[in-house]
Amino acid sequence: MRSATPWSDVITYLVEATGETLYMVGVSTVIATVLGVPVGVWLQLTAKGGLRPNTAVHRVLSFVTDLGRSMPFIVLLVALTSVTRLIVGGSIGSTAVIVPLAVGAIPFVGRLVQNILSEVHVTVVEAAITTGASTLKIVRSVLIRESLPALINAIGVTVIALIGYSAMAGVIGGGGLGDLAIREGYQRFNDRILWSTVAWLAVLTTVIQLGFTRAARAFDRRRHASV
Amino acid sequence: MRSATPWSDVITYLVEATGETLYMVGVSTVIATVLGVPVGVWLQLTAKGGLRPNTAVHRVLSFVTDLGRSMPFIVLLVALTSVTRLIVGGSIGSTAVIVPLAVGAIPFVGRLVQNILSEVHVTVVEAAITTGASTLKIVRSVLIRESLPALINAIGVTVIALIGYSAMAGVIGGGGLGDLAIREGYQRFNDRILWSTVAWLAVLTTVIQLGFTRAARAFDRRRHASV
Amino acid sequence: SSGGASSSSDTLKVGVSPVPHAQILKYVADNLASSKGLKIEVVEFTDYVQPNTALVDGSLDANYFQTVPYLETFTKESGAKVEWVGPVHVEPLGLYSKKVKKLDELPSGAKIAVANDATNEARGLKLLEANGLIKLKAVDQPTVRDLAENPKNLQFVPLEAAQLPRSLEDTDASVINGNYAIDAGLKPATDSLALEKAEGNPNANGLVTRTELKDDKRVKDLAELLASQQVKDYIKQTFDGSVIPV
Amino acid sequence: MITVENLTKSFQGVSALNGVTLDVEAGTVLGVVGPSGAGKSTLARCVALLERPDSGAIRVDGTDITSLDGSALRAARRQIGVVPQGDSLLRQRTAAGNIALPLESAGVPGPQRRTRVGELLDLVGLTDKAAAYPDQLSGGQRQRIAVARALAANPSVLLADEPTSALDPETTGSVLTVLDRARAELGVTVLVVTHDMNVVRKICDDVAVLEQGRVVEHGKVLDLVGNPVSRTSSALLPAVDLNPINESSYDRVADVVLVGFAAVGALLPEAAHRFGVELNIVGGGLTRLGETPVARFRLGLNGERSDSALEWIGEAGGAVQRSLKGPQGVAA
Amino acid sequence: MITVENLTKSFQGVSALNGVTLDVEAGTVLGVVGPSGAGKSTLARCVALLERPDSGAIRVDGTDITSLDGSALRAARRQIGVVPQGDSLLRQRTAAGNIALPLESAGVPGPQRRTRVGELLDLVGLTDKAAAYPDQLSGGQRQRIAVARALAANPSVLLADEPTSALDPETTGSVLTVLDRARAELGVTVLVVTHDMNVVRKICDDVAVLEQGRVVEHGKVLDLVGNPVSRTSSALLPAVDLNPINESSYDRVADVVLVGFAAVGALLPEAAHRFGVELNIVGGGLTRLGETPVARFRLGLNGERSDSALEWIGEAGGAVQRSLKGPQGVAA
Ligand SMILES: Nc1ncnc2c1ncn2[C@@H]1O[C@H](COP(=O)(O)OP(=O)(O)OP(=O)(O)O)[C@@H](O)[C@H]1O
Ligand SMILES: Nc1ncnc2c1ncn2[C@@H]1O[C@H](COP(=O)(O)OP(=O)(O)OP(=O)(O)O)[C@@H](O)[C@H]1O
Ligand SMILES: [Mg+2]
Ligand SMILES: [Mg+2]
Repeated sequence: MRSATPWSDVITYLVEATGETLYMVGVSTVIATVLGVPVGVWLQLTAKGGLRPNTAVHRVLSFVTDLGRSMPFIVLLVALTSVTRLIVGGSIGSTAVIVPLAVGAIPFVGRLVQNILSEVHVTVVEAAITTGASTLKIVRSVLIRESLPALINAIGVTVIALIGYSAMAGVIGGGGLGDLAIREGYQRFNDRILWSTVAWLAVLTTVIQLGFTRAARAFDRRRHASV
Repeated sequence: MRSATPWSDVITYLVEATGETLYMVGVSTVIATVLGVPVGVWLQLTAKGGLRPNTAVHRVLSFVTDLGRSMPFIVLLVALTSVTRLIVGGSIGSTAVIVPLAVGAIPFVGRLVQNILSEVHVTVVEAAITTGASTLKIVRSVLIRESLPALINAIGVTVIALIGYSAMAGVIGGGGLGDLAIREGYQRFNDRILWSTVAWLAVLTTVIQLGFTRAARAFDRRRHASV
Repeated sequence: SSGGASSSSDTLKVGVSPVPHAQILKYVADNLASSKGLKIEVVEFTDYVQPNTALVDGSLDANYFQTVPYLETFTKESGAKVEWVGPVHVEPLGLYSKKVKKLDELPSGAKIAVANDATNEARGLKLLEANGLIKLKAVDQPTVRDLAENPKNLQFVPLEAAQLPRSLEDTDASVINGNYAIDAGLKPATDSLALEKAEGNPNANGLVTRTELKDDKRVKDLAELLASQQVKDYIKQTFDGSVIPV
Repeated sequence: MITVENLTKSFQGVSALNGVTLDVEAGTVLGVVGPSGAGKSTLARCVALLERPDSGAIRVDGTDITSLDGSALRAARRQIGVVPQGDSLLRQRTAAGNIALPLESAGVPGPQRRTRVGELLDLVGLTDKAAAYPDQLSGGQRQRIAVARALAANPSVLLADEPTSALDPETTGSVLTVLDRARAELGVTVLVVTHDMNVVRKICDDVAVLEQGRVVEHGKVLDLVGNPVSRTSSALLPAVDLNPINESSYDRVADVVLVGFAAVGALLPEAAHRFGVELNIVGGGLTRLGETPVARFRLGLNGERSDSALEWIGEAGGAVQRSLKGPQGVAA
Repeated sequence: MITVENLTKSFQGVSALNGVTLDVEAGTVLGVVGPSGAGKSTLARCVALLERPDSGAIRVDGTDITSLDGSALRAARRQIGVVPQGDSLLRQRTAAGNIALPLESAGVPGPQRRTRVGELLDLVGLTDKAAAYPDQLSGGQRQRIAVARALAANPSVLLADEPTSALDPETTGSVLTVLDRARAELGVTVLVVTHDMNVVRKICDDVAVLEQGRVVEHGKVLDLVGNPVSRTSSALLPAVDLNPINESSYDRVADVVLVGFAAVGALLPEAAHRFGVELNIVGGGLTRLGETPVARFRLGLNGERSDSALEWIGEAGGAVQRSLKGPQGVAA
């Protein structure tokens, strides 16, 4: 067996890959949130039982988001090559990965958001309606604000799903922790890199999840019950 | 360039791949639901503000699920090889794919379920508590039943995420639509297969999503507001 | 296809990469196998590790996707009892570009894409070394981290092999596998700036089996069929120079 | 101001409103009462445009509001303050934030908004709870915040569905004062659904009794109360038959309803004096409707001219009913 | 049955209960009244074990329930029916399903459960709404389901927080009858938080007045009512000062409280007769506490022996207060 990679190198790899992962996942999460929340809002507004039910619009929107959600990453990558090139000026590297990652995450966030918004209590929504609030106002002050803890949790789920998903960044040279685990660890039978990357990933995601849990709780003004 | 694959072949491929996808995704969804819902319940019970807060247990459980959620598919696959072999008697093919797919989906479902359960209205939970119901009874009759529409929607999100995820089944020869798109379409520059698979995937997921939306609505007894 | 161990029942389960191995093996399975009373089940993998681990755990009886150097790495790492049966074909790597017409036109600091899987990355770098662009450290399977000399200060971008032709617009040049090049409409013979030699190429892909099955009649029959003239002709006709029979 | 014509509404077979016709004059308070499930909330929700009626018209200030949409609808809504039945506060906003909601909808700028919210908190006696979230408030405190919210943007119409149901009598009194002042000083037209007869007594000009989706009684409170057989009078006036009396000690026993200062204060002594009869109050009592004192007494009379005395009371403006003993009484 | 000792509870600086001591004898009904925010719900929630007190003890049937946990706690809970303040029905279960919940918790088998649910639906008059979901019920209907649910598993203690707040007087009456029968026939001990004085009048044996987290009055309703300066009597008895009277027409003016058939029926005529005074009721009225008639009258007396008459009334069991005119009255 080949001698194991020195720990100092492992750490260098991890540091570099962590930077790439945080960059790719961070930026694509921000984009997915900024664009996915409106998609979710729109889905919910037009849904049956929504504030402005519109079956036709809802169907089309649903179709597009479902399409996006079920697309394998590589297919998104291929389908989006020219878009990516237009936006980031190239189709390879960490920055280029962000485009398909974000595009894949937008409909995912959208559907999660819709599901959450559909749970906002009807009496509260009606109370806001009777104040003569515009739909936008109701969306912002009631639907979103009332479910903010749940929305924050949903973004947390998205971030962590994206961390897993970004492992595929290697396809176009994006790097990151997942790719490090696969390419340097798994494909090259380098157990030390594989398992230290995995362990580090676990620590990283636990910390991230904790952050989201805390944030969700910080925005929650409700009472909770215990036995 | 090579002449395009005849449509009759494309259809044959699609039919076969659809069967594989439905098989892999179906079985792993069932497993992920059956095991993920209890994980989510346990997460929520032990959480701060949960019915039986227990920081230590919650931390450990969180760590394990976060680990599972952020793991790249290949890493799961490798880590689970012996488990897979034990369960399904081999480590390749559609059946073997189910194990890592399900294992990856369990913590995902778990966290979604936790987030949903944490939104159940405190007054309702308290009302059940005062009846002297056991925790299990409260979980079943209140937490789960009251949020059933949201839970059904979450399983819908999971199914469709798994459809996308199962594209990686090709790593161990699992087949399916995503793999067809990648292997026959993308890797072989066969645009006809690539895009007809993609189109079919979109149709399939839209139908599936519609099914889940309908089911969620069928289990929902609440009034909804519109402007 | 589905899992489950195969013993020495009569069907031979062979793991392959989709291109071109699956195609070649399917040709054998559909057209030649019956002549020897052989039944072959083709299992495709998009990954290069699983076909070996599946072979080791008995899910497969043989595989056909790798080169001798790759197999050696695998056996060294895992200690698994698997053996090389014989070579079938070579997929010559080539260096392609949409920006320059000749190798020496590559500018200083040029961006070069190579495959990101261990085997193809090493082969790609060796191709560049053979053409005098870089010098590599003396390691088994060099990676972009193992440059001894890089006079042109080339920037390397490791990408998935299938993605290489698609990224040509974003690189100054890319090292591309023959099959992917052809599928993307490139002609290895004329379009490449540099091409791997077929003869004496250590990177021939061949049949591998577990040691215990080395003398199994079915494996021997398959090896014979793969080495037959029909297969050689088929490869030549079908792959147009991107895959060369050994 | 509010006109409801022939309104019907049913929910999957359950007929909640069954041809309801009502009107509320500008600046008056209509109390809608009736048993649980009568359709009171459905009526209020229809007028608040939260429920689309199956048929019938709803006019507010002359406009058929069921035909509005878009910004016209929103503008109309801003003129209508609503206190929904039950809990309706945003749980993620403070008490102050909840009250501010209609002001935000109306585009009132920040500083003005804060001033107005402060006023309203003061009005409902919850200045010290400004920063509390709904889950930190008591039931009655939440209800008062909902009332303050409905009044925040100075609506010209107020629909209040049981706005004092979670309040003790004293706090109810102060909330009613708030509503009454809104009507008196700002001319707000109020439709209040209530099951609390004190609410009707204290602030309602008119009352409508709903039963099984139909209006079974509708009119001025003072008019209805003077009619001893109306449901309103039996609900609003003191009960007379709490004490079993010994009827044999009287020549005549009768119930009388007296409305207004003059009648309540002077009619009975005057009758006793004029006809030389002994006139005992053996049951019933006094109450007040708005500012008007109203009494219902059970009288025991002794004396030869007892019947004449009763007749005279009827003629002088009292409503005499059910002469329990002796010839049937006359209702004036 | 329920003993609360020195209970305190505060929420981030807000002191909701401030040393509350109370007890409810087995088979009696205690009414807890007080202004909005007084701590009534917090008290009920503490006894229901939904809120953990900061200090103090709560004993139910001798057991300190705050020390229980696990299955002992659940068993204790099953003995305590709770009607929470506000909406608390499972929205995804029918009315019948909601009522069945405590029966399921207690492990009552299916057929028996269905029978019992049917009984309870009947009891609260909602048999036709068995299959309706909470969002299809009116506010009062939902509240009645909550009451039925609390009674379903035949608890020995019932904690009801404003159980009739969404109900009209008639429906309130029928729900109170249900509670009263539970007490009378099954010996259930009831703690009812209410702001509706009719609830206290009709079913409470005892009453506790809470203000700012403290018990300011606690005792038997009939005792407290006989004390004209108690808050209970001023809240429960008819108001006397509704009608501005002309004091100059009387020699003496005084308020009297009379409790019981004998007193209410005979005391005043007897006094008039005995002392030869003219005795006019100029305000107040009759009411009933449980089955007992109670009156508060404002009397205008004319005659030389007016003071003696009042004194005699006091001695004979009436409570005479505030002789508005003439020497200070005596409270008996
Ligand atoms: N969870 C909480 N956090 C902070 N303050 C609270 C909380 N619960 C109650 N309070 C405060 O404690 C006080 C008592 O509340 P409680 O609900 O017991 O009042 P109540 O007597 O039931 O009033 P109401 O008649 O209005 O229901 C109130 O001032 C309330 O604001
Ligand atoms: N969304 C609905 N679906 C089905 N039935 C409904 C719905 N809303 C109301 N109802 C029914 O319509 C009738 C009238 O309900 P409404 O809420 O108007 O009564 P209410 O007079 O306000 O009663 P309460 O005094 O109890 O609040 C009730 O029988 C109720 O069950
Ligand atoms: Mg109502
Ligand atoms: Mg309360």
